[in-house]
Amino acid sequence: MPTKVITLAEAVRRYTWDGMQYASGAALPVGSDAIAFGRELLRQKRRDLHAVFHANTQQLNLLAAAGAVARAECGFSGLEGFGFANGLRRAIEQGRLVLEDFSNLAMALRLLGGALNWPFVPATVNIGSDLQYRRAFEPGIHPNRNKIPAVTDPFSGRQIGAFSPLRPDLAAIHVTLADSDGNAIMLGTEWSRFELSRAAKRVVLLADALVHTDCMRQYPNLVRIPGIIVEAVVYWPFAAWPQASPGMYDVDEAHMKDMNRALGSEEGAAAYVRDYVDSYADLDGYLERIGTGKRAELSNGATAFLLDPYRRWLLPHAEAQALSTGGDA
Amino acid sequence: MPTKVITLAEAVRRYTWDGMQYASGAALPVGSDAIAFGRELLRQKRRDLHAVFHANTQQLNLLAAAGAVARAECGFSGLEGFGFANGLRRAIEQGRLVLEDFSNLAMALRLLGGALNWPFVPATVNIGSDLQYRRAFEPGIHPNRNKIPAVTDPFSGRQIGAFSPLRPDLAAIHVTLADSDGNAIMLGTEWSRFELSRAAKRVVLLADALVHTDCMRQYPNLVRIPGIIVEAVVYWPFAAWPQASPGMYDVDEAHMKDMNRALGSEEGAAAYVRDYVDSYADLDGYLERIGTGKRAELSNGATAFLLDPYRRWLLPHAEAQALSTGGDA
Amino acid sequence: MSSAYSRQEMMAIATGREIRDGELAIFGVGLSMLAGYFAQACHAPGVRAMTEGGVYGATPVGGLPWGIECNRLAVNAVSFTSALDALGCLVASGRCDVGIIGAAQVDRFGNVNTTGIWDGPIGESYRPPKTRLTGAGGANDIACGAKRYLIMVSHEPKRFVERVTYISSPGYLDGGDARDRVGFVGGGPSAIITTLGILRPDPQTHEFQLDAYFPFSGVDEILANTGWNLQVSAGLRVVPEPTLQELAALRRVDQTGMLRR
Amino acid sequence: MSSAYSRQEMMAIATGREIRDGELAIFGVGLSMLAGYFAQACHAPGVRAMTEGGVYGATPVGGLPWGIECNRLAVNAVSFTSALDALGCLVASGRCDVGIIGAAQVDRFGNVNTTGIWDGPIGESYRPPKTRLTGAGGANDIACGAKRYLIMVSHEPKRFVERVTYISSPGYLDGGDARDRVGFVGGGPSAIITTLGILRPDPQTHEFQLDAYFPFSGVDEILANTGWNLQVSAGLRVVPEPTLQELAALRRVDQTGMLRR
Repeated sequence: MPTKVITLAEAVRRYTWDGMQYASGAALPVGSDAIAFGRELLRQKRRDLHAVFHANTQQLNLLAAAGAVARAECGFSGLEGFGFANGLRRAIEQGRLVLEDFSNLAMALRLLGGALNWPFVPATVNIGSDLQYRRAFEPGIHPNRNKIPAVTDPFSGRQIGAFSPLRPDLAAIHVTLADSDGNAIMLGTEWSRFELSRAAKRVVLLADALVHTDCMRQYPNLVRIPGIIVEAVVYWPFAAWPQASPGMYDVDEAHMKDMNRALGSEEGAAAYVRDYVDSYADLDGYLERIGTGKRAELSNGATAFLLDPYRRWLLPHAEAQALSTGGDA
Repeated sequence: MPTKVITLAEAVRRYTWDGMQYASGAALPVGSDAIAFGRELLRQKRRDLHAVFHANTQQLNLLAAAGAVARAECGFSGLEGFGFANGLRRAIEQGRLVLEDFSNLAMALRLLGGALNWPFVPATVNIGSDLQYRRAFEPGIHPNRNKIPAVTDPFSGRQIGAFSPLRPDLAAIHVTLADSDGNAIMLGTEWSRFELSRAAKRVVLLADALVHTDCMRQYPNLVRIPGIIVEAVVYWPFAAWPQASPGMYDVDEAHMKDMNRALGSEEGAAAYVRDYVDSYADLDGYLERIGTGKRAELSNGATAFLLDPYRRWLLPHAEAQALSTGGDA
Repeated sequence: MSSAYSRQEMMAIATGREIRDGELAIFGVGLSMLAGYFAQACHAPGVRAMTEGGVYGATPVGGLPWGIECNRLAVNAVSFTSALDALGCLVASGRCDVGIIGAAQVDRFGNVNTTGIWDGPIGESYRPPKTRLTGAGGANDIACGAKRYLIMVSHEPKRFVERVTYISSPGYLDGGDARDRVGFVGGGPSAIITTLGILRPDPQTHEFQLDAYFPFSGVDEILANTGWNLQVSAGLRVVPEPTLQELAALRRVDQTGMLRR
Repeated sequence: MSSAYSRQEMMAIATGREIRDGELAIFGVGLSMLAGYFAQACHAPGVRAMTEGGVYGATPVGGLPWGIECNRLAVNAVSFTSALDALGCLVASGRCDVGIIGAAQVDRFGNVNTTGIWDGPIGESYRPPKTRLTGAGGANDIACGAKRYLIMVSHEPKRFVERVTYISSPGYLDGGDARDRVGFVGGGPSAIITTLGILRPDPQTHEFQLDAYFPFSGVDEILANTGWNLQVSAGLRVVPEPTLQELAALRRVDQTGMLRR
C-alpha cells in the first residue's frame, strides 16, 4: 500500500487555497491543535480564509493576528487559563475579521450534521439568546431568523431551532499517533475531532509520532479516525506546541503567554511570525527552534505514562521522516 | 467509593419490571450481547416486555421464543450467518409479538436522539419505503404518517423525515471490561452501545471481566462508558455466550445452531429454557453448564491477543465474585 | 478456460467485478462479503472496505465471518467504531461509492423486500407476514445513501416479482423519477446480479432489463425464472467466465466453501 | 473562627457549598473548576464531575488546569470522550444537575454576557464589540440544559447591569415565564455568587434579589456595586465564613494560589 505520509509544505500546497473554508483546532485552546499546519499556511501566504474552529486556539489566534482570516466561526474565542486571545480579538475589534458566534455544543452538532449530511440539525441550545438573533455574517437583520431558524417538531408541534451543518473544504487534525495509511489514535479528549474528520471534504493529519500499523491492530478501538477517510499524513513532532498533547508533551506556559502577548499588537505579531513561523527551513529546524532542553522538559510531564503502551511501535525520527514524499521538508 | 458490583439476580430484581421498555443487544447478532441478563429476566418470570434492540440477537430470539416480549423494535431481525431467528419469527408469525421495523442506522439515530434529548431526529433514510409507510404498532393507518412523519428543512424548504427518539427504561449492556465504579471498555465495534448508554434511563453493565481502575486511567480513551452514567455492574464471564466477545471468546457455533433450532418450536424453546436458563443456581453453575473444555476452546481464539494489554489488571475470578453485593448469586 | 465453478461462484465473481479499485465500499455478511473481499483479493487491492458495524481495514480470517462483527473480522481490523459512523457518516451521507445487498424479493424497479412473505397483498391494515424474514438491517441505509449499490439474488420466479409486497430497501420505487422525488442522496441500484445473469436499469424508465447472461445460462432460462415481463437489452452480452486467477482468489476468500455447497 | 481568606476564596467556597454530594456536575476552567473541585474535596466526595471536553473522573494535579483538557486533568481521568457527549448527551439533554459559569456582565434576570463590551446598545445592525471577550463557549449549553446553574462573578457596577448588551447565555430572559416560553429543558440560574454575596431569583418574577452577604461585606456595599435597583430578600442572611476545614480543602485544590492573588 502506498504511504500517505507527505511533507507539511506539500500538504499545504496540495490541499489549501486562498478563500477556502479551513477547519482545524482541536481539543480546546490548550491542547491538541494542529497549529503547525497554520504556521505553514502563513509561510505559504494563504489568505482570506474562512476558519471553522470548534473553539479558538493559538492557531486561530495566530492566523487572525497575521491577517490571514477573513471570516471565522467558533464556540469559544478565548484561551482559557491564558486569558483572551489577543490576536483574534484585535482582528475582530478592528473589523478585519468577522466572527460568527455559536456555543461549543452547537459547533460539535454542526460538524455532526455535516458528517451525516443532514440538511439541518435540531437545536435545543443557542435558541432564545443573541447567539440566535445576531448574525455577524448577515448583520443588517435583527432579530435574525436565518442563522438558527425555527423548525417545528412533527411529533409535538412545538418549535425548536435548526443549526446549519458544517462541511469544511479541509480539516487539519492533530493526532497523537498515526500510521502511514492514516489510521490515527488520539490521546486525551477527542473534543470534536471525530465529527470533524467525517464532516470535512478532505482530512490531513498532523501526527506527533508515526507508528507501525501493528499498533492499530492491537488497539483498533482507539483508532477513531480510520485511514479510509484520510487524504494525507504529516509527521510533525510537537505539532501542537506551545499547546499540549496528552501523553506526549505539556503546555509550554511561558511560550503561550509570550506568544499571546506578542499577538496583541501588529508589531508583536510580525515579530512572532518572523521568529516562529518564517524562521525555520524544515522539521528539524522547527524542533531546534523550540529547543532541545525545552522539548525534553515538556516531554517529561505527568501524563507521559499515557504513551507507554504504544512506545514499542513508534517509528524512530529518521525513519518517520524518510517516509515523507513530496519534495522539500 | 462504594462498589457498584451487584449480582445478576439482584440487578434484575432491582431494575426490571413487567411491561417495561427494555433495551439490550449489542454489536450485532453474533457478538457482545448481554444475553445473560435476558436469561435472568426469564428466571424471574418477567413478561410483557417492550424490547428495544438495535438488531436482533440470541437474547431477543430467546425472550421472544419464551413469550416474554409483547412488542419489539429493531433494525435487523435475523441471526446473520446463522440464518433466521426462529424464536422471534415464530412469535411474530403467530401474532404474539408485534415487531416495529426500522433500519440499523435508524435505530442508532433514534438512540442518539434519546441521548441528546431531542424531540425528533432528521431522517434521510427509511423514508420513501414501507419502513416509513407501515407501522406495526398502529396497523390501521396506511400510508402511516405518524411513524416517520415529514419535517421541513427550514434552510431549503424541502421535506425529509423525522425519527422518534428512544429512551428505554433500562439498558443491559455487554462490555468486555469494567471496574467496580462502572467505567467500561468495549473491544470490538461499539455498534450503538455508546448511544444506548446515554439514551437509557438506567444502565446496567454485564462485564466479562472486572479490572482495577488503574486500567482505565492507563486507557481513558477506551473508556467509552464512564461510571458516572452507570447504575450497576454485574460480573458475568461469558455473558454473551454463545455469541462472541472479541478478545475474550469466539462464537460457539454448535450452540448457536442448536439453540436457534430449539427456539423454532414451543417444545424446543421449553427444553432450552429448562436446560440453559433454569438449570443453574449461580455464576459457577452457569459456567459449568457451558463446560470447562468448551470455555477453554472458545477463549483460545485468534482474537485473544486483543485482550493482552489489559490482562495485568484483570481481577481473579474469586476476587471479582467477592465484590458482588446483593445476596445470592 | 477455467475449471468447474458453481453458479453461486459465478454470481459472486460477476458482482465483485463491479467493484473498482480504491472505492469506498460496504459489505454485508454472507455472499455480499464474499463478493466484496473477492474483489479486494483479485483486482481491487485498494478497495476501502468496511462493514456496517464500523469495522475498517479487516480481511476475514479462518472462513466466512458469521456476522459483520465476527471475530473472523475482528482479528485484524485497524479500526472499530460504530453503526452511526459506518452507516451514517460514511453511507447515508452519500460518501460510500458502492454497497452490496441481498434480497428475498426484488421487482422490476429494483425495490427489495427482506421483511416478510405475505399470502397476497398486505392490505390497508398492516398484519404480520406468513413468513418473517430478517428485516431491512443496514440494507435500507445503503439503498438510500450509497452512490450506487448492487443487489445479489438467486434467480427464481418467486423472488423476481412484478412488485414486491413490502419495500424494505428502495430501488427506483415506481420507476421514472420517483426515486428523485423522495430526494435520496444515493443513486440507486446499478445492477442486479443473479445466479443466471446481470440486469441493469434503463436510464430513463429505471426498469431493470437483462444486460448479460452467464456462460451456463441463457435468455430463455432467465425469462422463465423472472416473474415480470423482462425486457432484453439491445446490447445483450455473455459474461466472461471466471478466470483461473479469479477462481483462485474467490476460493481463498471462501475458505469454508460456502459458495460451493 | 477561621484564618484570613480572600474575597475570591469566599466566593469559591460559597459556590462550592451549593453543590451536593452525588450530583452530576460540569465545571469550566478557572474559578468554576476551583469551586467545583473544592466541593468534591470538602463535602461532596461523590460528586460526578466532568468538563465539557468529556473528561470524566479526573482530579486536577499540580495546580489549576490551564484548560478543561489540560494535562493537569488528563493525568488521572478515567474516561475521555467528546464535547458532543459531555455538552450534548449529559448537559443539553437535561441530565446534568448543576453547572457553574462565569460572566463579564450579568443582569437582573440572570442573563449573562461573555461575548463583548459595546459602547452603548448594539443597535439594529450587528457590529463588532469595542472589546471582544471569549464568546459563549459551553456556558450557553449549560444555561440551556443543566437542571440548575450557578453564576460566579466579581461584584462590580460595570458587571451588574440592568440589561446585558448581548445575551450569550440565557438566564430568565425578560423574567416571568419568558424562559419557559422558549422551552429550555434546564431550569435556569439558581444563584449568582459574587465577591460580596449571593443573589437568588424570585420564584415568580425571576428577578434576582440579594439573598445573603458575606461576613466582610454588607447590604450597602452590595447595592452600591449593583447597576440595577437590587431588591433585598426578606430572609436576608449573612453567609457563614469559611471553616478551617473548608479553607484547607480549597487550598489543596487551589495549589497555585490563584484565588489568593
